[in-house]
Amino acid sequence: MLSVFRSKPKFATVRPKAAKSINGKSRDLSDNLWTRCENCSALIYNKELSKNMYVCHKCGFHFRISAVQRLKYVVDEDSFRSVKPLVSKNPLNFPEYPEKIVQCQADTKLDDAILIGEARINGNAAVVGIIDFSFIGGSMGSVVGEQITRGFERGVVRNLPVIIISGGGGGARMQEGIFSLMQMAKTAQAVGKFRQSGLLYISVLTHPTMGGIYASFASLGDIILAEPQALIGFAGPRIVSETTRQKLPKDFQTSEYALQNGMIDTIVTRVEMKDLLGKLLSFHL
Amino acid sequence: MLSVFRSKPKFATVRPKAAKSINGKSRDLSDNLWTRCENCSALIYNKELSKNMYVCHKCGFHFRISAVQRLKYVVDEDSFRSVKPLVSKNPLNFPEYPEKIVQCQADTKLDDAILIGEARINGNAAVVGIIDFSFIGGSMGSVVGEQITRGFERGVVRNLPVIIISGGGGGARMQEGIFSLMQMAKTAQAVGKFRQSGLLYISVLTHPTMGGIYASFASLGDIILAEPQALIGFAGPRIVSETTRQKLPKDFQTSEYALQNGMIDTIVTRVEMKDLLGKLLSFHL
Amino acid sequence: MRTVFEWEQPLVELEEKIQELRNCIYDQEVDFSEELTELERKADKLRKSIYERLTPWQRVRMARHPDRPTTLDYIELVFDDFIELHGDRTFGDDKAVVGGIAIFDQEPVTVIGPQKGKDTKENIARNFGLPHPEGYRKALRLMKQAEHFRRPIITLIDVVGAYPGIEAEQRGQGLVIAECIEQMSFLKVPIICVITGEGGSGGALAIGVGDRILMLEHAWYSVISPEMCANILWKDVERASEAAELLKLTPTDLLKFEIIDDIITEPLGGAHRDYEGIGRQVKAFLRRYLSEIRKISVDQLVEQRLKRFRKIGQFQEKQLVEPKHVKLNSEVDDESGGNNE
Amino acid sequence: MRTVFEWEQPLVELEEKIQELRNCIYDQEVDFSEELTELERKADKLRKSIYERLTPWQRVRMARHPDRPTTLDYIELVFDDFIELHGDRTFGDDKAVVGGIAIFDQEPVTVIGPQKGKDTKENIARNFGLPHPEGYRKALRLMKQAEHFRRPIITLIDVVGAYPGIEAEQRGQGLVIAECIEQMSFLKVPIICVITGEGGSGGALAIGVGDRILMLEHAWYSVISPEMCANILWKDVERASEAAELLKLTPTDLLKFEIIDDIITEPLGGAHRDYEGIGRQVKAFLRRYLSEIRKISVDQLVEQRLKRFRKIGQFQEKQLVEPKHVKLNSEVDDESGGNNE
Ligand SMILES: [Zn+2]
Ligand SMILES: [Zn+2]
Repeated sequence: MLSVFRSKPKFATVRPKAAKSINGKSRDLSDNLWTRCENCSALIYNKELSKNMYVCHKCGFHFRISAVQRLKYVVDEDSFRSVKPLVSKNPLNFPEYPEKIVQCQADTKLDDAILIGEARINGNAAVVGIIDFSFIGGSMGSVVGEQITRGFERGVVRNLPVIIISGGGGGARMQEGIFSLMQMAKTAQAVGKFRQSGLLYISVLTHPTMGGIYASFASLGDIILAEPQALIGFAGPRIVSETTRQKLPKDFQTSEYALQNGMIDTIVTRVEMKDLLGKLLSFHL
Repeated sequence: MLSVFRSKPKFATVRPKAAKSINGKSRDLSDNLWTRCENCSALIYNKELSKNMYVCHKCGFHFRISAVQRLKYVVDEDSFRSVKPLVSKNPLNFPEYPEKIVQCQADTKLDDAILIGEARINGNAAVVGIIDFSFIGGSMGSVVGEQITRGFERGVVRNLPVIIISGGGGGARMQEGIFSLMQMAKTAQAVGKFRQSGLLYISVLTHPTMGGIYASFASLGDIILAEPQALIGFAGPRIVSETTRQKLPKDFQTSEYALQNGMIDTIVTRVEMKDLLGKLLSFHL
Repeated sequence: MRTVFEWEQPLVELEEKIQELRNCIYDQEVDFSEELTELERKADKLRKSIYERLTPWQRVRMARHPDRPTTLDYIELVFDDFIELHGDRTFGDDKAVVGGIAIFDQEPVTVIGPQKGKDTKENIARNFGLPHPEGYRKALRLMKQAEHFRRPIITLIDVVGAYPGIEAEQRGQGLVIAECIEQMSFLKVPIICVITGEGGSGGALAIGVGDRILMLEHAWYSVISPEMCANILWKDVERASEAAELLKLTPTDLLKFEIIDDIITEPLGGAHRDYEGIGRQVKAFLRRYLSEIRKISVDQLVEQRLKRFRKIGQFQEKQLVEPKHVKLNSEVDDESGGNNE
Repeated sequence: MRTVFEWEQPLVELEEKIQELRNCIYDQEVDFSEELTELERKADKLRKSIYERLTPWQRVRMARHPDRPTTLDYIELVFDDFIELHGDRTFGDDKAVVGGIAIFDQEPVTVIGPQKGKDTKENIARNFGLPHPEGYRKALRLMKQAEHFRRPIITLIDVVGAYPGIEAEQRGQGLVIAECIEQMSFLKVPIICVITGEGGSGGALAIGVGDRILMLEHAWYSVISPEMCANILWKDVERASEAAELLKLTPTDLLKFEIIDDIITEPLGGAHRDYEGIGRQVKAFLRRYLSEIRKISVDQLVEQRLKRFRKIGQFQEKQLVEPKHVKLNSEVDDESGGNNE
């Protein structure tokens, strides 16, 4: 999935190492005291970086973080309760898919590309789901589709708003073929049924939200927020540039581009995200 | 109202004489055997022109015609029954307005800028309203607004589809000030209530449909048809060119431009209009 | 530099004289208090006589005063915790229209309005507060969002008109205004519209279909701007002042015509002279009317809203003499209603 | 020149031989009838053995045959009195999508589908059948129109995907596909989707949410095209054939997975060999399934439509061992449903 994204240093094609490193407990970085900003190349003291939610204090670059990490920045301490975990099968008997799943589970400590449950945000209860890019590019197979769907169903049953923080790459999980495609329909319908309840759904787009995830639940939020400089779109920039043989605009498919083109409600830094989410929830009691 | 339109010969700023001439019984043309096409300058034998519904057989230019004339081309013979006529008052005590009304009534033989009633089109019953440009530019004062509104109400009561053929100039009747503006709300709401009945509303745009008429009922059709080369838009081309100081595109605000920009369903010549309307009505029984 | 209208000149001179005198009191130790009282009494009288007798054209110019509070000013003055939401979800985010969720008296409401700039730079960014179709589509989106979440809607109207530009026409300016008008009419939430400055034609009406329509003292609302009216009538923009008279565009006229429901009086000399003052006024009026319509069921609100506009118009049934001039076949009875005045 | 695939070569040669022999019969007065019968028997056998054993990749290529009937061909073959309606009412009229009202068995229906060109010129005008957002918005508008007038909807799907262009992204390609999917799911009218050629990813699904989903014999439907899949897996587009195998994109696979409801068999050798024949087939299938779902109330239809997609997915509940690797505080019971296979 990764290959469809531009390999601009800014978005850092997050080398697996870097991605892992941010997940609190991996080894690579704990040995080092400093991290180099992928955007402005500033050297940042790791403690500072962590304190600033992995946002470069110099240029505002948002490092990619794991779902678990993000959870900490978004929900009230000790408020998160996970739903029942689900694990993937191999509906197409796609070669090496089970091995890939096992590897990703080991690497990310997640069952699949989503972390979802109930939590409170500045005291306001909500269903909160977070896609993790490090798990097969945050792509949507049956598990992600089912968990998202159950999340919205849970919202209806428990009369809770839903917040989904997306950051899945190409969106589709190729290895599940048509089953992956159908999760777009399933989740979009879940949003539709949820919508009938009159409850609030906030979609938060982080880098990168593309393909089938963007073309289903992620762009159906009552309110759509985005982190700065996230890649947001349907077709990956490489495909667009190969198909059209045109030079892409400088800010093509960034959050800022989406805002200007009327596709999102507003851009919020990671540091301000929790408060804005809390306020929006409190406006929709 | 006229002055807001470009004075390109193609759209002919229809000199009052020409406009009158087309109204079956006026003297000016009956003395002559030939008319010069305002677009291609071809000389057309009047009988031919009339037989071809005042469409130039050479270039397809649609001459402006009166509401009464148009009625003949659109509804089944002897099928039209007019609603009760209404006449204008002078709510703002606008100077010379009553005199203007009287003059227009004398010139057009209409009570105001609209002819409306029930008719059949290839056997299909409908409420049919036609705006006449020759009556103060086909502008919408209280009478036009009320008649349009009653037309939609009649459609609901009698379970009939509604067809409104617009061809009003600037749309607003300045002399009725705020009362004219409010007819936009009144007629748009009439469409909205009609819509709730699930009946069909076809809006037909003829040259020119602009301003308050275009920005209310005329653009709210379930299906929107237009005659070729009609001027369709909100702000008049002169105002647009004066405000923006830009050269206007060649086909700016034509039917063809509106079609290309997704604003209308299709373009139909005057000669084919009746059959298409009949077919559309028969599809919505 | 502060904009001073010609009719304010005597007042401004007097005010400057008073200020000078005041400075003297501090500078020298002479007692001018009696002269000062007299001058201030005079100034008060002058102020009243000037601002209470403004001509319609003067009122139009007041509504356009460069220091007049803009929509965002009112949002700051009247509401708490505004969260601006952007975009029409189809084409763009029109900066000439602002909208979002705010708190009014502890309750969330949706606030929307065209936004003029305060200086040239901002005016260019905001296209002088002239919306494109995407601005109206944003407004409509936010209004439907408000309906979905059962929030009242407050529109703040200050717009000369929808932008008459090539791209605006291309993207369906007329069509989108019509859609706004129709859909706003049926929204199942309370709607209050406040014309704070200019109420220019369809561009204003597009967000002007409400349950209560209020108007500031020095605002205008008309089917056409006085200049354009003068241009059409006499091919002479200079005669806008006469056109303003003819158009009956002042709050007083419009209240008499039952087009608006109430007039929000402004601080003497205009809203721009006292932001806090006009903020309190607008807040008080909103509070009163919002609590009034909150008591009405939404179905009834919509019904009343439709009735309100349904009855606007002045005409008379024609005497049924033989309509010999048009060869129509016959007349049928008209069962439908309508306000035959 | 007719496109001949490499695996059709032996058949084409045989067919040419038969034609030669036929010509001989007319030219000379020799009796070849026995040889001819034998050859035709052989050709029939060959045809069957070729077309019934197509590999997935061959099927993809069949679906892309330049002579394959397009959406407008099917509209002409299957329906009467088609009136094409244009435009999305916001931005443009996308020629890569056609739609309108037509008569099917004396009843009006709304028909919509992406439209490829028949030659280079038309392909350029129709952007090779690759829709922009305005194409999907037009489709959605016409679908909502159909719902308003209670007309069934028939979508004919033949699209490699939504167009991956700069302007398409700018105008919200992803967002509009999501909106189509969501809103189509809740339309209160019967919907039949027929995948006539290519069913490429979200671009196909956007108009593919129906009550009955049918697929032509030589059509494919997948989350990703075989080429792109091969490109991602092995960085080698040439291995598309292998990818096509892996993706399980044939009607037979999809019927087994319960993604589609039925397969419309094509004339031997493909739809492009017999327009009338495939027209009759499609018509017969549409008639059967339309009359079937017309009997169901629209509320039930929507409910069934939602259920149909709700249950798609293969996963298992995880054994509840202590989830020590993620420090989550605890687990709550999951009341919600779902198809745990
Ligand atoms: Zn940095
Ligand atoms: Zn001609």
